[in-house]
Amino acid sequence: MSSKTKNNIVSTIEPPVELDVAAIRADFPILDQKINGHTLVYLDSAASSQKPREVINALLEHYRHNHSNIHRGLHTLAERSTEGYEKTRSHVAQFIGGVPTEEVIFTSGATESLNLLAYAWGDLNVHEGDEIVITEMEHHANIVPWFQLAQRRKAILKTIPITVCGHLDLSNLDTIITPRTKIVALCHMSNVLGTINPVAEIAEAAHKKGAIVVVDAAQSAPHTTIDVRALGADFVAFSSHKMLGPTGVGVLWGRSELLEEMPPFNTGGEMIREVRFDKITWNELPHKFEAGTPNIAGVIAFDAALSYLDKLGMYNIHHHEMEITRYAFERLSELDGLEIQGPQVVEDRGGTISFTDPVIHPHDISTFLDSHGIAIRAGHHCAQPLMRVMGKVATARASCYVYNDKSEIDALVDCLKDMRKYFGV
Amino acid sequence: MSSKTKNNIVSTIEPPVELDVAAIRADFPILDQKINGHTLVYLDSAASSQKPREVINALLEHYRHNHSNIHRGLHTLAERSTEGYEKTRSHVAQFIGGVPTEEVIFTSGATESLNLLAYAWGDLNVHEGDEIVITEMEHHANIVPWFQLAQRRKAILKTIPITVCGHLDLSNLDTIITPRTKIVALCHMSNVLGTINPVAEIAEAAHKKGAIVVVDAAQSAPHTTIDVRALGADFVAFSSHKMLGPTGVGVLWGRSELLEEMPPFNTGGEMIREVRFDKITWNELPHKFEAGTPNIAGVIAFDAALSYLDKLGMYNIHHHEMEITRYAFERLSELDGLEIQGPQVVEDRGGTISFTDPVIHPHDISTFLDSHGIAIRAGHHCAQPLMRVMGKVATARASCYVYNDKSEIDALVDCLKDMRKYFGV
Amino acid sequence: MTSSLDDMYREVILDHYRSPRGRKPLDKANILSDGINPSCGDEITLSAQVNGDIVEDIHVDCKGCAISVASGSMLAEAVKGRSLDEVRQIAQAVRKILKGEEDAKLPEELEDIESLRGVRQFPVRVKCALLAWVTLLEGLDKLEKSQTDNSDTISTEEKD
Amino acid sequence: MTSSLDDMYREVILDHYRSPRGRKPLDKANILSDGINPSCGDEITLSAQVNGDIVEDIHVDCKGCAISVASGSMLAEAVKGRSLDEVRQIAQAVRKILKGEEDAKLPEELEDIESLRGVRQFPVRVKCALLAWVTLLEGLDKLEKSQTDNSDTISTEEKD
Ligand SMILES: Cc1ncc(COP(=O)(O)O)c(C=O)c1O
Ligand SMILES: Cc1ncc(COP(=O)(O)O)c(C=O)c1O
Repeated sequence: MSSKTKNNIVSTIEPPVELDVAAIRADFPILDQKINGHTLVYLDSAASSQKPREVINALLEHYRHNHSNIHRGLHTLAERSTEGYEKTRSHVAQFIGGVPTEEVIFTSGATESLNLLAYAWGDLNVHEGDEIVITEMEHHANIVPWFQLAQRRKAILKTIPITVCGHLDLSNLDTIITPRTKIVALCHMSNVLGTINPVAEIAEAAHKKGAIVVVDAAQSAPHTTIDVRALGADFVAFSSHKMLGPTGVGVLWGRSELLEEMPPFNTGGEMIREVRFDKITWNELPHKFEAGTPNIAGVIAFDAALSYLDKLGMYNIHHHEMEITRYAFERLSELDGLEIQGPQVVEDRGGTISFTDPVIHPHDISTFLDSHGIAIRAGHHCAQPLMRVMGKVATARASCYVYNDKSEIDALVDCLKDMRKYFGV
Repeated sequence: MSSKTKNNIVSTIEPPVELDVAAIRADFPILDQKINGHTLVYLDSAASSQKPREVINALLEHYRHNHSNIHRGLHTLAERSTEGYEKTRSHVAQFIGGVPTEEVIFTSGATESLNLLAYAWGDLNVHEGDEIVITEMEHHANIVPWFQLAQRRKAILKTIPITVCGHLDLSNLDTIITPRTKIVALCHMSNVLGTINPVAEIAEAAHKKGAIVVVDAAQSAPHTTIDVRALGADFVAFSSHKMLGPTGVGVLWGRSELLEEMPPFNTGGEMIREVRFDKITWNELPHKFEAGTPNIAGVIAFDAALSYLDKLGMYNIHHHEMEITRYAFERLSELDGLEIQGPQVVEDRGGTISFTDPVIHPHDISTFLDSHGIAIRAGHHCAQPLMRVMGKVATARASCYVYNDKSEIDALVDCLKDMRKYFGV
Repeated sequence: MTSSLDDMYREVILDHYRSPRGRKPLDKANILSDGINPSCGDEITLSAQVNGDIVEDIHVDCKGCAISVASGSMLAEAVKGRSLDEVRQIAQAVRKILKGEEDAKLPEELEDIESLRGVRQFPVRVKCALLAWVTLLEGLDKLEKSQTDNSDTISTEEKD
Repeated sequence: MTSSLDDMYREVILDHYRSPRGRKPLDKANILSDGINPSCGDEITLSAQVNGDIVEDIHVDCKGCAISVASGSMLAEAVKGRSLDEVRQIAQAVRKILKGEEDAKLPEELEDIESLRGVRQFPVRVKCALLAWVTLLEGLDKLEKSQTDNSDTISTEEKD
């Protein structure tokens, strides 16, 4: 915990502590296996990360000793489960910069967080002719809910374009964000380009025009220090499964003033104060937005994931990934014609590297690599509009995390060379 | 699997096989512990069930060997995860009576399933002046989404009343369900009264008037054989965590004709076919309704829960619980003035027993029992309107499952007797 | 019998529970406040007759568990005859006690109420113990608001 | 090199991939069908010139992986010069082969296409192999519909 606090405050002056990758790898049981006869090289963490023993054990511990439904129960197991669940909430509140606990809402994932917003804040506040601004580099999760909202409310969906280097082009921001803009929704880090966006700068521009700022932190929360207030965000969404935690758990953080005025989204048990057939009143924050039995075990185990990240230190993690990215850039340049998307300067980006071969299709790259134990992703990465802007049908994407090291980049590059021989193109 | 099929077909003529509770208990690690110095007696399965080793191990196995994001991946781990996830879908399809696989939609729980319906089917089909019929014995999850829908669409929410014995009063069904009725939503089994409702009969009446039938099977799916077609349902919702599976997983089953015509609910990755900034097309069923990264591990482990239930046989489980309920009724009658809610005939109900003491409040009952290791629930059980109809503020609720036996009913009754002495009332 | 159970259900609490004070309905009331505990269904109706600055009589009707009934009963006993300021201070002190703030102080003659401290070991039950006091504080706020509200003094009596 | 990789990327598939057939655009076409594989972004545009009952020429433009390109190339080679009925039968047989139905039969001279069987070991890639054939079947359906549709014969050529 202390390392986290330290990083938040003095991150830019203290030198990073190097991650002990060998020790970390020993905490991830899944990495110790052969795939198609080769040691697994997992370079697909941007899609979903692996889980350390601590997280798996927390799930186990919950189901072996403590499981019960939460909040409503007066018995020991219910108290243990409730306490564990609420402990994670406090931890998340601290992890994202020290916000009030009741501003942290658990969802089933970043996608649901963004949908909740589009329905509950959007339908209340967006009217005919209003504008919603997103960017060209968004994941479908941060496009489709806004597209649908725009359709429902007869609003206009606008986009901030990107430059050829894969940065947001802010030169016309003033004409894109206007007094009619109600929402500016953008990713903190692109899941294709790796770009880290200047959220605070854009937030300032948005707030000047009276818009709220929704930050999709699905790719940044796992890899960098997040301080939601410093980002200037009004709402932030992210997923547990990309940051060492279990699947089926997400977070929506929002400023309580905004959350208070919003109607609930999903409704049912837990989120009510009183139900009559003619009148229903809502529970207080955060429960108003958590209808029904949540992913109790998942939320409880998410705490262990956050502790693991705290222990390593987000600043150190980011630095580690910059180092690997730098090395990957160097080694990938040995492959003639291989094209890397997104910023070429590692300081501007995370460790997610999309690339294309001039001839070999990303699917074939992925299948070939997999036959050598190397897991990467290939396709449109749920960012079809970005693909179209980039003029690509698909890309191959290698993404690294705390358990990856440079030797795995070597394995990747060597295998790509073999691949070219294999396909003879 | 074979036992399941057998039970579905010849359940009413073959005698049930008695459950070997001692062997079953050995499969549930959580039961082997002391609470406040006493062996845990878990009688709160209606809130959430415990998990057998097989389910816990499936989670473990997934995270230790197979985890990856699904559907989009071309590598070995992605294939394993996808295969596991889709295997559960097929299993669910079979478990609920053999429906087409694409009619099974995974959600985060019964609550989300019902919300999905209220938004996606409801907003499309319910118009001003239309009627939505629910019953007086619904859980908030099957009230509030319909209440909200009625508000949004200026529709009318009507209720089927209950009799003093805790059955639905169908005497005026003809005037309650009218040609203006669009939706009849009801629970298959009440989470307070234990009542098993004559869903097929009501469904027939509803269909005659052109309404669709939504069945909340959250309490029945864990305890009885479910054949969604035989129930006459158009949609059915239930939760994994109440039927030996992990938290954060639910099912919505729907007839494909209806699902096809519905717009999606949550939107984002996976559920699209093509995304352009000016036009979006949806993926096919069931993916249209599964936006974003789902609870992969949870869904995969849910398969193990279904297998465990298959192995025991739903018919045998129901019979086991009837036996325990019969015994509980007998023993609880030793307590003067103790009032049991719901049907007194065990054939009409499941093993969920709500009761009140003439003097001691359910909270005090629960706290006292807990101090003796006995976990029951106390409160309104997310059914405040039913409480009001029953004239109760709260009830104590003991609910049994496959791992409970009669000796635990003895423990309960003995402890209730001690309680009366303790409070001296 | 575990000791923590006896910690919560102390003899004085059980005594208040078995014979709650303040159960006589009032003819007139100028504080009227309802409280519910949505998570468990406890309901309380609290009415008080204030004369000048003094709470002359109070009626507490609580449908709830031993803890909420006893807490309401202690409240009835504690506030009768006290000034509005004193009452507010006491209610705030009880709230602090139940939230675990050690420095909260009560008048000596109200040491019965101290016995509610045992409830803190049962986090879910803290709400039960709080209900009466929070409802009282809301009633006091309403009274104050209606008194400072120049436009139209709301007579809470009429609500009956 | 694992054997299953070579199972999928058989020499004949790599050959079609390296030099795909049917890449020459047509001047006229009365079948025009687009297909995409949303899960991975493969895109195909297929146009064919049908004269009477015979597919005289076909153009397959596929942006995709080795499997979808090879599959499209095999398709181009296989259907040219055949009757609409034959073409439909072949496309349906390929679909069956890719779905693992053992009894699906292809004309002997089309045994190249049999090499696609290896793709079945890679479930996610089956869609890639299917894309061209499904797009073709859709095109055939459209053509048939426009022909049986008495009201107004849609000339798919005009779509260009
Ligand atoms: C009858 C009934 N319906 C719906 C629900 C809601 O289920 P969940 O909380 O798992 O979404 C419950 C469980 O509490 C229930 O008992
Ligand atoms: C940038 C970005 N936003 C949103 C999401 C959606 O996250 P999830 O699928 O966990 O809901 C993802 C993950 O795929 C992502 O990379």
